[in-house]
Amino acid sequence: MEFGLSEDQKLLQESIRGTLEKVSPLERVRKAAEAREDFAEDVWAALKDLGVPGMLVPEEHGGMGMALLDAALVAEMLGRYVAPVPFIATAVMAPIAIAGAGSKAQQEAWLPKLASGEAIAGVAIAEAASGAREGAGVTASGGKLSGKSLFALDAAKADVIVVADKAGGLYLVRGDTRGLTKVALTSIDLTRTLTELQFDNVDAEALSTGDSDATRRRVVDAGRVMLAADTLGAGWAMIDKAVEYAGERKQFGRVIASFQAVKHLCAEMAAELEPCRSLVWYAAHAFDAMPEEASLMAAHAKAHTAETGRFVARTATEVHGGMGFTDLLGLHYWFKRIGLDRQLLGSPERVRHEAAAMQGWAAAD
Amino acid sequence: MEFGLSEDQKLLQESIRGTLEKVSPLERVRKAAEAREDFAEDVWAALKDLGVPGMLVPEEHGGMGMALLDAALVAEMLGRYVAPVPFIATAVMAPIAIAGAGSKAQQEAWLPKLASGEAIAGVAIAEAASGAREGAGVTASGGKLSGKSLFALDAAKADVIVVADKAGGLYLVRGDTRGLTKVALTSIDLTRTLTELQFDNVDAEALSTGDSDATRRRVVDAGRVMLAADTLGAGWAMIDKAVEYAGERKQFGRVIASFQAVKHLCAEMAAELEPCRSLVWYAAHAFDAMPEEASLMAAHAKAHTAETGRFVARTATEVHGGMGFTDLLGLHYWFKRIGLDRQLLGSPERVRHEAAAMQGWAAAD
Amino acid sequence: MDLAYGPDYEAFRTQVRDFIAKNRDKAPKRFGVSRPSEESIAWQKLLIEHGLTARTIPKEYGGYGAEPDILKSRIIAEEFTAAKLPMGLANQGISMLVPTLLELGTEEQKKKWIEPTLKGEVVWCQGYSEPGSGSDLASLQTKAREDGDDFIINGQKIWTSTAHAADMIFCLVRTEPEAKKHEGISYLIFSMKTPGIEVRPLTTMTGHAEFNEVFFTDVRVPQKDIVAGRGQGWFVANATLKHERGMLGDPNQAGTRLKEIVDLMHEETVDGTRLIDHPVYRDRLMQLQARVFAMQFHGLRLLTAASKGEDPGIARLIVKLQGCELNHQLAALAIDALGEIGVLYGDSPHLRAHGSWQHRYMFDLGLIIGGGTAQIQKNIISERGLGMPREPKPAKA
Amino acid sequence: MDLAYGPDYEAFRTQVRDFIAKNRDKAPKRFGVSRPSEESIAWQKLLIEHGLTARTIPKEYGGYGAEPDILKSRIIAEEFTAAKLPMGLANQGISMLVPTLLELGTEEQKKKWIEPTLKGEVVWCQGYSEPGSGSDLASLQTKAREDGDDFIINGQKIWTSTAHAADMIFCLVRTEPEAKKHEGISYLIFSMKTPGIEVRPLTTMTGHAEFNEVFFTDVRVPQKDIVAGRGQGWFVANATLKHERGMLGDPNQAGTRLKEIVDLMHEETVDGTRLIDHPVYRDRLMQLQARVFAMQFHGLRLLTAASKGEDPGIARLIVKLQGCELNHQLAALAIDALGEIGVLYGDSPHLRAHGSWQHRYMFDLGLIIGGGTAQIQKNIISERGLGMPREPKPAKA
Repeated sequence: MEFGLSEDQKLLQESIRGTLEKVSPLERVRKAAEAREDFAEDVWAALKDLGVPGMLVPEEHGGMGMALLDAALVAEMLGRYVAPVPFIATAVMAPIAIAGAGSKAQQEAWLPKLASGEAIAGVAIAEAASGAREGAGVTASGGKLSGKSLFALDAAKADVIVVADKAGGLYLVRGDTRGLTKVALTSIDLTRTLTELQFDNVDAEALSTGDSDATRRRVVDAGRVMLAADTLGAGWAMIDKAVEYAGERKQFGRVIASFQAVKHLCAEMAAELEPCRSLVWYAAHAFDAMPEEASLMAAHAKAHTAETGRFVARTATEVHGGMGFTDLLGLHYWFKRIGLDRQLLGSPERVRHEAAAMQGWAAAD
Repeated sequence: MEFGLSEDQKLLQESIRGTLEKVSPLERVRKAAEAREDFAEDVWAALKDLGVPGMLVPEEHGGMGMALLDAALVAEMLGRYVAPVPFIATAVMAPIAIAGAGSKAQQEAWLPKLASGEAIAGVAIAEAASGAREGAGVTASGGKLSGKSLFALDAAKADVIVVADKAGGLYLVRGDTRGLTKVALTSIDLTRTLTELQFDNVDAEALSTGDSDATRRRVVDAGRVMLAADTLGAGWAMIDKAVEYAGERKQFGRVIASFQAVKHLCAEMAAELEPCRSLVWYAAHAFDAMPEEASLMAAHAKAHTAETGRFVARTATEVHGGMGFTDLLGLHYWFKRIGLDRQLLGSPERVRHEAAAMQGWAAAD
Repeated sequence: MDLAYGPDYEAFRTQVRDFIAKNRDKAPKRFGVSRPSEESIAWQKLLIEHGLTARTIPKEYGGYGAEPDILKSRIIAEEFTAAKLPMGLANQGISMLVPTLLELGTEEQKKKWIEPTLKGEVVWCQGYSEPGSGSDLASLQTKAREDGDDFIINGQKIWTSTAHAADMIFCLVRTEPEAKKHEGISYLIFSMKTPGIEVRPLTTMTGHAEFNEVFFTDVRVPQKDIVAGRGQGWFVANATLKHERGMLGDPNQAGTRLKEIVDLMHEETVDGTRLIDHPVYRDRLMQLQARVFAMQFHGLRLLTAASKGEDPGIARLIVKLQGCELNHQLAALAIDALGEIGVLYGDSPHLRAHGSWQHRYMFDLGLIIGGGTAQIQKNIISERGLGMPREPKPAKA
Repeated sequence: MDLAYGPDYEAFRTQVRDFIAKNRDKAPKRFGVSRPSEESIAWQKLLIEHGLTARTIPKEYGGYGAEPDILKSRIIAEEFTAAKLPMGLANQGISMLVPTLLELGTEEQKKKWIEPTLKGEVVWCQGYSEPGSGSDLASLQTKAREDGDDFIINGQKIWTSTAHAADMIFCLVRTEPEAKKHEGISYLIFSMKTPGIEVRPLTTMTGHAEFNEVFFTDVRVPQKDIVAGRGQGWFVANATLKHERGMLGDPNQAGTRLKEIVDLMHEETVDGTRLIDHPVYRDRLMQLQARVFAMQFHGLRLLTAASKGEDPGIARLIVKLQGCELNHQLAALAIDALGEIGVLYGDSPHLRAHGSWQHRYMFDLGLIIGGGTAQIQKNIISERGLGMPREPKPAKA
């Protein structure tokens, strides 16, 4: 029995941390955000060097065949450094979709390119994961897609996009296909892109090998675990920054870290957030090794970390006082990252309802 | 425009406070609780001298014809002193029921006796106000009642009991009628009695003059406002006790009231509870003067004060440290009073749902 | 308890309505971002003449000269809000400097500054907080060194809204470096055109520059432009801060927000189901509605106390803490119920209410921090409201 | 990450199961309220012989003498829980005094006390807290004055569970009145039969006397019965408190409670609707389920760290705060969902689970306060976990 990270996993996380510390400092993030870069090519290039895009791609397709827990450790670091990179769809959700339900040809066409970082993949699955807003939804008919999907992930520059239709199917669409219109959406979080995809009779290939329902479920589960890990990393970054700032800032002749009210706010943040780490680890491990628990644990990890993340984001900002509210320290990049994580792939309220339904305690929507 | 108490109201509240300070100190409450007195006859006698039982009885029936806001001020003080008296049903809910839907004969039979304090009245309306547990409910047929009602208020020694049946009607039943069985229930709060009433073909008189639906609604509304006021009083007593205790208790060479963590707990309690006072006042005044707002405001006062009361009860106990957890200071009498208030006449969750339904935002149950 | 205003006040209300009916076409369409527009200045003049703003300020200083009557002020506010008309100007000069001068200024200062300020001709900014002096404002370090009849000012202020457009500043500076920290401060007024002043916009987490930083380098200001004497600045500023804190946490704003959320939850759907039909969001809405009512009625209670000249005690001290938090929680509900749409911002397609829910959610957090952080508010509530002791001073290390 | 125990441990699990299958009829039916029953003592003996309790305590002191292996301890606990069999005795003598003597006692003390304590023949109580010394335990005032080879003890202890039934007490007393407060305390063990000791039951808000007060009047105790030397009591007590705090906030208890609530919400109805079908209660249930899972997995993480001898840092420090609060919130949900039935208590008709939800709701509040209040826990988390400074000492007034 060992509930913890292996030495390899610790090394992996440290190497990601070390790289991001160098290539994704706040100034780099700020530049990406202010220039509205779709993502930071140089940061992504550094992660490519570490093999990040291919982590989850099976070895036979040129990837590293690693586990979702490994990806969660990377996601935590990306949250910690608010890294502006297309990780969640390109390196996690799309490879799982293609490896899970793609034909041999589809796998051979895309997985090696994703593994090498040569291609970027988007995922348009918000309607299935979060519920449809504004009547969005994609309909497939005769190998063509019509309709629209909102809030697609990593889709702005994607070479290929995994699209979920209303009937529960998954499809591959090339980023440059005729009839596909991409509309950039702007969220509070300028470190990641969201895109609206409009489909006007667009050519698509079904991902229909094996159990595509189960694959869709796994794509969503994996995405949720990544968002939880992202919030975990971003939240701990905010706690560390709050503790550090409080140790420097003086008011009334003493560092504010010596005021009991400030100390207790920091203690509450840590006490609330640290158990989320175990929940994220477990959810990722369940995805890898205990499929019957995977969806429930992904849902709980997503919802609970989102709630905790909101508390941490707000409280760490308060500990920073006025400085936390300004752009000067850039603390808001973490605040907004956590804010976006919360709403993607299912709000906490929705995801908890799903968790109840999975256990037979509520009717499925 | 004047949103506040008149001089008469302030005097009323002070006179109740002064009396209770004398006749209902903690030792008296403790004695009533430990001996399982149905209520403290001597405390009730002192309140009779002040006319409390007849406050809401119309003047033509020997009462004082006062407003629900006046009764709320009394209820607040009863909560403040955790007074073991049959106020809510005898002095508030039953007179409203009889004056609102009783025939002339029924009014003449009971209101003067209630006003003088000669009679005690109970109310059995839990199934209508809180929902039925264990399939409870009373059925009326040919002037006879059958079935059971749980959690009747002030019913243990009642001369007359107002009973709500499943069909929405109200009935008067004498306390000594054949076929009526009273079973004492024990709650955490030993300052008030709860009774299960079992009806085996029991003689009853319908209260059916005027709009009995509206009367039943008003009986519940009034009861809810009283419970909110009770919690307001009990909550402020707990805050005052916490502040006082913290000012005396020394640890680490200083009174604990000088620790920021303790101060902030006290500040949070006060900041949360004090706005409840205005909500209770408004709800009572709406009952008196703005009938179209009365039910909504009673619901909000009940639910919000219950939630705030729980926070205060728990936090004030924490501020008292181990002493708050013992029986020595008797602080738990207030904790438990607030705990019972929360669940009577509709839990916060249920009452909020009703409040939504009243505004057309939810289906009525 | 009487929620009606009575015949005298209703007569006054009728007057206000008549004014509105007659003059509503004169109301400004363009207000000016940092400085009032010409239209706004004309409107302000009209309102003063009719006693609808600057109502209790003496005529000799450019006001209307009425007796204070808080209920009349409220009636004016209610009617203008109902008619969706702009009220009189409400900038820091009018809300903070004018009351300060009325209370503590010399006759010359009053004569010189109040009227043009009321008229919108002179725009002020406030120089209180410094980067190192927020909660502990009295530790401020901006120095005013004597030089003949002048002071030479060096230092930096922060959180200075409208500084870029202001004519004048009312500013706390340290004139007595040897005195105890609360006793060495003076309240000085001077022109923002004085050489040596640099204004830099201060962008916040909302992405907007709602504030500025102001830098002073050898700024020469006449000593005579102190209000209330040397070393009295802390006392003057506290008189003024009262006015500011009273404005934060206004429950009527929460009431307006709640209505907007109710509408939003009726209009917006997810998977075709209206948000109001989601029991969990609806339950949160009901919890917040109770809080909004409680704070609104609490506001009526404070209004009544104020109109009778009574001290409402702790009831007043909790408004900023509870009101700002309630507004923040309302914004949070709107964002949550909107799902991904709730996090859209800026110029995004599908934005609701111009992204204002996110803006408010963040700006409210700024208000929770600013004007006395939640922690400072809790200190105040426990000390002044509940009579708990101040924290002991630390021993010198 | 490997949630399986592996073949060696599974072999051990099989042994435990075999023991249970063979011996389950020997398990005590009656445990004894304050002192172990005869049956319990016999069961304890059997468990020790098979290495199922007192497992790592050396043979010469009456234990089983195995190497520490936290996973084996967990397997034992899992199997006994699954079989609904009582584990070995777990009283304050075994959980707190025995580890203390093993670490710090003299050979004579170990020989004399450990074995009879393990066997349940000697029952201990703990004399730490005093009415005036709770969070600030080191300020304790119970005095031990030297008199020849003895101490004469005067003072009062509180929160002394099982004092009325105990044979012996391990007790903190002030032996060096001139020393600094942390340095004047000694850890003394003596008989509860010594003349001058009075035990009074201490009733709590639950209505039960779960604790006692103990009064000492000229109680004469040999000086030699100090553990670890004069003035070392604070150090000894902290070694022991670690053991106590580790026990509070156990997430497996929360897991059991959650299951009970899930059952309750499926069985109970209001107006004929099951509680699980009420979306607002159900949403609270799901929030708490996530927290229970998080704390259970957090427990696995700590277990793994302990089995490797690693320091889990802040992860360990939060368990008491979060675990006790979680248990309290679980009880609150059960009470709320049960409505009026949830507030029934004592011997009432219609009581559910013998009133235990209310009892737990209140007793949990006691646990939040006891064993280091939530405020003390937050001090510890911020100082030891996050490296924030201690509060400065107050200046002498």
